[in-house]
Amino acid sequence: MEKRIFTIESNEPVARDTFRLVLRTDAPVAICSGQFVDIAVPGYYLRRPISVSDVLPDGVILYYKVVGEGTLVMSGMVPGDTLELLLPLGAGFHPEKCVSDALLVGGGLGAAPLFLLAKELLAAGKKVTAVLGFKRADEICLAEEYRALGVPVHIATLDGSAGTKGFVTDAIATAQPVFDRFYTCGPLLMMKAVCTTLDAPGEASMEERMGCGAGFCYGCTLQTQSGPRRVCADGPVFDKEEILW
Amino acid sequence: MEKRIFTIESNEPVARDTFRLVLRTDAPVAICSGQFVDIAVPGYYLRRPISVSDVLPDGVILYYKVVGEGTLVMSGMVPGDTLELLLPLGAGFHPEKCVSDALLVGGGLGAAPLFLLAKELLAAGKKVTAVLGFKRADEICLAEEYRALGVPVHIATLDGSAGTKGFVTDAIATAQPVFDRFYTCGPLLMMKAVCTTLDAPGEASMEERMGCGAGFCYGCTLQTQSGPRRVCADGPVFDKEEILW
Amino acid sequence: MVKDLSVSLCGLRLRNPVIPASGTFGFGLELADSMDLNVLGGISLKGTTREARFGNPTPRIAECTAGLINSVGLQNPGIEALVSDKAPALRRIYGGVIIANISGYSVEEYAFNCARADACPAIDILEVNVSCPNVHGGGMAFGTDPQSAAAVTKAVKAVTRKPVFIKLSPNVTDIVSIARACEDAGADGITLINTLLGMRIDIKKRKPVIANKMGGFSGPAVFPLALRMVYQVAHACRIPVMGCGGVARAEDVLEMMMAGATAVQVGAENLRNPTACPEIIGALPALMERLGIDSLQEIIGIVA
Amino acid sequence: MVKDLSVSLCGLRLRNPVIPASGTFGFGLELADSMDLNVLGGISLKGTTREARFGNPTPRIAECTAGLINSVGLQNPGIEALVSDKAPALRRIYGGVIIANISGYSVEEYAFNCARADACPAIDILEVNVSCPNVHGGGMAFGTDPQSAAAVTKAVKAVTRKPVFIKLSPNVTDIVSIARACEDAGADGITLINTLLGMRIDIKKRKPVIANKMGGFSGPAVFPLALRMVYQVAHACRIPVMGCGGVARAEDVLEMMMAGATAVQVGAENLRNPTACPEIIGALPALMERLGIDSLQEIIGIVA
Ligand SMILES: Cc1cc2nc3c(=O)[nH]c(=O)nc-3n(C[C@H](O)[C@H](O)[C@H](O)COP(=O)(O)OP(=O)(O)OC[C@H]3O[C@@H](n4cnc5c(N)ncnc54)[C@H](O)[C@@H]3O)c2cc1C
Ligand SMILES: Cc1cc2nc3c(=O)[nH]c(=O)nc-3n(C[C@H](O)[C@H](O)[C@H](O)COP(=O)(O)OP(=O)(O)OC[C@H]3O[C@@H](n4cnc5c(N)ncnc54)[C@H](O)[C@@H]3O)c2cc1C
Ligand SMILES: Cc1cc2nc3c(=O)[nH]c(=O)nc-3n(C[C@H](O)[C@H](O)[C@H](O)COP(=O)(O)O)c2cc1C
Ligand SMILES: Cc1cc2nc3c(=O)[nH]c(=O)nc-3n(C[C@H](O)[C@H](O)[C@H](O)COP(=O)(O)O)c2cc1C
Ligand code: FES
Ligand code: FES
Repeated sequence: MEKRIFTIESNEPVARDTFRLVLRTDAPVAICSGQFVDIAVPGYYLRRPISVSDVLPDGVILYYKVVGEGTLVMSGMVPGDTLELLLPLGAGFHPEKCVSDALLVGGGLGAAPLFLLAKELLAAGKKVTAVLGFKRADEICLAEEYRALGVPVHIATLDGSAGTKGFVTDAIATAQPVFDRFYTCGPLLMMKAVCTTLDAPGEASMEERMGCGAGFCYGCTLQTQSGPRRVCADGPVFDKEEILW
Repeated sequence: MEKRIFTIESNEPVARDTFRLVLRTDAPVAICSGQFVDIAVPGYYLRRPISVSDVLPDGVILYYKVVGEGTLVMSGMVPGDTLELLLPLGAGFHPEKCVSDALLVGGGLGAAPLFLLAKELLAAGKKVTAVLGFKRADEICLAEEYRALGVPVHIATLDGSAGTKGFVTDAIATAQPVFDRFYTCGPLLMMKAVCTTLDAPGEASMEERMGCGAGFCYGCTLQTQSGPRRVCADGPVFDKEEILW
Repeated sequence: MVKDLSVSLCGLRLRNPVIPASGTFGFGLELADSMDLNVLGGISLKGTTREARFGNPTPRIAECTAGLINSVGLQNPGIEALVSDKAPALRRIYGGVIIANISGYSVEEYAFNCARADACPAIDILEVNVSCPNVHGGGMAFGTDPQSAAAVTKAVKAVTRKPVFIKLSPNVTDIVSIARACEDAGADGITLINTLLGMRIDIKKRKPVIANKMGGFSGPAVFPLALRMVYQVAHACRIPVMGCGGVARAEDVLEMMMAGATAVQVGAENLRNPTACPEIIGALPALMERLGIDSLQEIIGIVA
Repeated sequence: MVKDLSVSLCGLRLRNPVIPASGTFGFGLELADSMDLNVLGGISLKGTTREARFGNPTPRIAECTAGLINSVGLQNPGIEALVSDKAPALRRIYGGVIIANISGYSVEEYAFNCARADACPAIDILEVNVSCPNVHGGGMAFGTDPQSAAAVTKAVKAVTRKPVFIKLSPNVTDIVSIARACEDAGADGITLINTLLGMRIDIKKRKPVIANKMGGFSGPAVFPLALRMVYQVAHACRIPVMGCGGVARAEDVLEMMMAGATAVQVGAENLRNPTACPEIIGALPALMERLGIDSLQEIIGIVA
C-alpha cells in the first residue's frame, strides 16, 4: 500500500450519473481485479474507496456513480487536476481458481471491477460470460467494452428498457451460461440471490463504510463463517461460503 | 457591506515578505482610506482583514505581509484566481478635517492605507508629507509611489540601512515637517509614540483580531475614552484622544 | 410544489426555523443594512446582563480548524438598554420572533433581567443562558448541574409569561439530566448547545491566543456533538428544542430537525459569512424538493 | 543544528513524542509493510478486553467536517492474543515504546487484563481506557466519575509494576477532578482525550449513519477542546500527560507539548493518511528550527 498522486487524463459521463475516470501517474501501477483505490477528495475528511476497472501501464481506469458529496466533487474535476490515491488495497478476485469457464455477474457499477477480472481470465485462457444488471437502459455501462474483449454480455434491466426484464438471476436463467466458477459484484441483495441460487463455487465483492481502507482501524468488519473479517483488507472479495447472508 | 468575488490581476512580492495584490471585480468599488476588506482565504475558517491601499474604478490594491498561514496561502495565489471579499468595512480616516498640511506617519505596512489617504488629501488640495518607518531597507515599500504623487517622503529604518537611523519619531524630528493634522498607522508602540509626542490633532488606525469584521460579534472591542468601541466598525481609525494607550 | 418552511414554536409561528444565534448577530440592527432581516425565522439577541459589561480583554478571537474560539465575555449594554432601546428598535423593522438572551451572576439577577424583559412587548421569547463559558462565576456554572439549572428556571418562570428556553452548556457529563431538570422546573423549551470550552496556543509567541487563555469553541467542528445532544434531549423531553452548534448550510438544518430540533440557530457561521442565514433559508426549498419533503414541521424528530 | 526530538516519559526514553493512538493503528503489524515503524516514538495498540469481541454492527464509520465518528466498539482478539501473539510479534520488529491499551467491563476485568499485560515483556506501558463511548456498561462510565476512575486505577496499580496511564473521556463536566483522582490513586500518567460522543444523520435515508446511532467523534475538529483539557490536567497534576485529539501536523504536536503534553498521540489522522505519523515526525526538525527550539523536552508545558 502506498500513497501516490495521479493526474486526471479524462473524467467523462458514460451513463446516468456515472463517470469514467482515467488517471495517470509517473510510475508503473500494479493492481489486480477486485482490489480498490482510496481517493482523497479535496475538502472531505475521509477517502472514497473505488474499485479498479482497468489497469494501464502507468494508470488506472475507474467508474464511479455520483451518490453523494464526494463523488459530486469528483464529477466536477477536469483533466490536469490531480488526486491522491492510496493503493493497491484489498484482496481481490481469484481468476486462477476458475477451471475453464467463468461467469461474471455484475449489478450496476459492479460491472466495473469485473471488467479487469474478465481481462485477467481471458489472458489466462479462460472462457468468460458476463451478465450485467441495471435499473434501466440509461444506466448501462461497460457492456460494449466487455463485448470488445469478445465476452458475450447478457443484460437485465429492472424496467425492461434493455435486455431481459428483471434481475440478473432472470437473465442467467434465460441465457443458461456454462461456467465452473462465478464472480459477482453489485448490491447486496443481488449478490445474495446469485450466491444462493448458483451452485458452482463463487466469489462476491462486499461493500462497507470504511475508515482507513487499509486494515488497521476495524471500521469495516464483516462477520463471516470464519469469524470477523475486514472488508478492506481480508476482502472486499470473499468466497460465497464465507458470507453470512 | 457586501460580499463580492474579485479576480487576482497581479500578486507580486515588492519587499521582504511583502506582496502587492491587485484585485478586479465586475462592478464599481466604493471604499475610502482607512477602510478595509475581509478576505476569505480558501481552507481557513475566518477571514483576513487587509486595509485598502488604493482604489481602482473596478478594483482595489492591497499590500500584505506574510506573517502566518492565511497570508502564506495568499502569497501562492496567481492571476486569474478568485477571492471572496467582504467590503467596505470600518470607519476610515478623516481627510476633510485637515486644514491645509497633513503629516502621514506609517510603520511597516502602515504605509499602505495612508497611501489612499494621501491621494484623497491631494485631491482635496491639501499638502502632504509622509514619514515611513521600516525595520530595514529591504522592507521599504510604497515610498516611490508616494513620491510619484509628489509627496515628500522621509524614511526611518531601525538599523539605519536607509534614511534616518531610528524610529519615525526621529525622522520627524529631523525633517521638521509642517502640518496641522497627522494620521498614523503601524505598530501600536510606534503609534503611541507618535500620538503622545506630536501635539497637532491626529488619527490612528488600530488593529485587533477579528471575528465578523463587521460590527456584530464584539470580538474586536477596544476600551476608549468614550467607552467600548468596535475596531472593525467604530474604527479602525480613532482620534488620538480616544485611545487609552 | 410550494414548500412550507414554517414551524410552530411554543405557539409562535416562525416563517422558517432559521435563527441567528445569540452573540453572532449583535442586536440585529447592525445587520439591517446588509440584508432583509425579515427573511429570518427569528433573531436571538446578544446576551444581556443587568449592568453593562465591557467583556474580556482582547484578543477575544482565535481561529481553529472548522471553527473559532470566542472570549467576548458577554460585552453588552445592560438589560435596560435592551428593553428600552435595542429590542424596540429591532421590533420596528423586524416582524419575526425576537429572542432575548439573558445572562446573570445569580439566580436573583436572572430573575430580575427576565422580569424586565417580560415587560418589553418587543420580546417574544426569553432564552436564558446558563452556559456561557467566558464569564467567571456567572453563566456556565448554572448549566453544569441539574439543581442550579432548575433553580434558575423556576426563578425565571415565576416572573414571566413569555416562553422561556434554557440554553444549556455542552461541557457536561450528562446533558439529559440537566435538560430534564429544566423541563421539570417549568421550562418551555431548551436551546443547545452553547460553546465548548477550548484553547489555542500561538506556538511562535508561546502563549495562548486568547487573552483569557480559554474561550468558547464553536463552528462546523462541533456539529456532530451538538446533533447528538439535540437528539438525546429532544427524545428525553417533551418540550421543544432549538438546535444550535456548527450549523452552516441547509443540509445541517434538516439534520438538526430530523434529530429533534423545532428551530435551528446559526452561530459562528454568521461571523465568516454575514449572509449565511438568508443563504441557508434560500437553499432550503430546493433541498426539500430533492429529499421529498413538503413541510419542515413534518420532519421534526423523524429519526427515532 | 541537530534537533533533539527525544522525550522522557516515566523513565522511558522515546526517540520522539509521536505515538499512533489506540485503535487507529491496529497492532502496528498491519502497517509494518507501509512504513518504517521504528521512526515512531511509541505505538499504542488497539484496545483489548478479556474476551475476544466482534464489536458493534456496521456501519461503524461516519464522516464529519474535519473528523469522523467511529463505533468500532472495541473489536479485538482478547487479552491472551495480545500478550501471547500481537505484542511479542510487534516487539520483534519494533524497538520503540509499546503501549497496551486495556479495557474492561468491571474493575476486576481491568485488573485481570493488566495483570496479564504486566507479565508480557513486550509491553512497556499500560494505557487503561476508562473512556470508550462505544461500549455499553464498560468503558466510558468508569471515566466519567472520579471515584470509579480511581477505583480502576488502584486495582490496576496493584497488579503491575509497569507505568500505568489512565485514558480519560472528554465527555465530562470536570476533567481535572477525574485526573486528580487518578493521580491520587497512583496513576503514573494520564492520556487524554478519548473521543467525544457524537452523531450524524443521513438526511436522505432519515436514519443515523452509524448502526449504533452514536459513536466516538474525533479528528482535527476536536483539537481545541483536547488542547484545553491537556492544558488543564497538565497544570493540575504532577504526572505526565500524553496529549491526544485532533493532532494532524507537526504544529499541533508542538502546541500540545507547550500546553503540557510529554508525548502526543495521533488518532483519526492515521485513518485518512496512514503515513501521517512518519510525516509529522519528519516535519518536526524544520519546524523547530523556524521556531528556535533545540529540544522538545524543553517546551513541555512552557505555556504557564
Ligand atoms: C471496496 C469498495 C469499492 C467500491 N467501488 C466503487 C466503484 O467502483 N464505483 C463506485 O461508484 N462506487 C464504489 N464504491 C462505493 C463508493 O465508495 C461510494 O459510493 C462513495 O464513497 C460515496 O462517496 P460520496 O462522497 O459521494 O457519498 P457520501 O454519502 O457523501 O459519503 C459520505 C461518507 O460515506 C462513505 N460512503 C458513502 N456511501 C458508501 C458506500 N456505498 N460504500 C462505502 N462508503 C460509502 C464515503 O466514502 C464517505 O466517507 C465502492 C465501495 C467500496 C467499499
Ligand atoms: C483593520 C486591519 C487592517 C489590516 N491591514 C493589513 C494590511 O493592509 N496588510 C497586512 O499585511 N496586514 C494587515 N492587517 C493584519 C492582517 O489582518 C494579519 O496579518 C493577517 O490576518 C494574518 O493572517 P495569517 O493567516 O497570515 O496569520 P495567522 O496567524 O495564521 O492567522 C490566524 C488568525 O489570526 C488573525 N490574525 C493574525 N494576525 C493578526 C493581526 N495582526 N491582526 C488581526 N488579525 C490577525 C487572522 O486574521 C486569523 O484569523 C490588518 C489587520 C486589521 C485588523
Ligand atoms: C462570538 C460569539 C458570541 C457569543 N455570545 C453568546 C451570548 O452572548 N449568549 C449566548 O447564549 N451564546 C453566545 N454564543 C454562543 C452561540 O450562540 C452558540 O450557542 C454557539 O456559538 C454554538 O453555535 P455555532 O457552532 O453555530 O457557533 C456566542 C458565540 C459566538 C461565536
Ligand atoms: C477508529 C478508532 C478506534 C479507536 N479505538 C480506541 C481504542 O480501542 N481504545 C482507546 O483507548 N481509544 C480508541 N480510539 C480513540 C483514539 O485513540 C483517540 O483517543 C481519539 O480518537 C482522539 O484522537 P484523534 O482526534 O487524533 O482521533 C479510537 C479512535 C478511532 C478513530
Ligand atoms: S476500513 Fe479500516 S480496517 Fe477496514
Ligand atoms: S470583529 Fe465582530 S464586532 Fe468587530
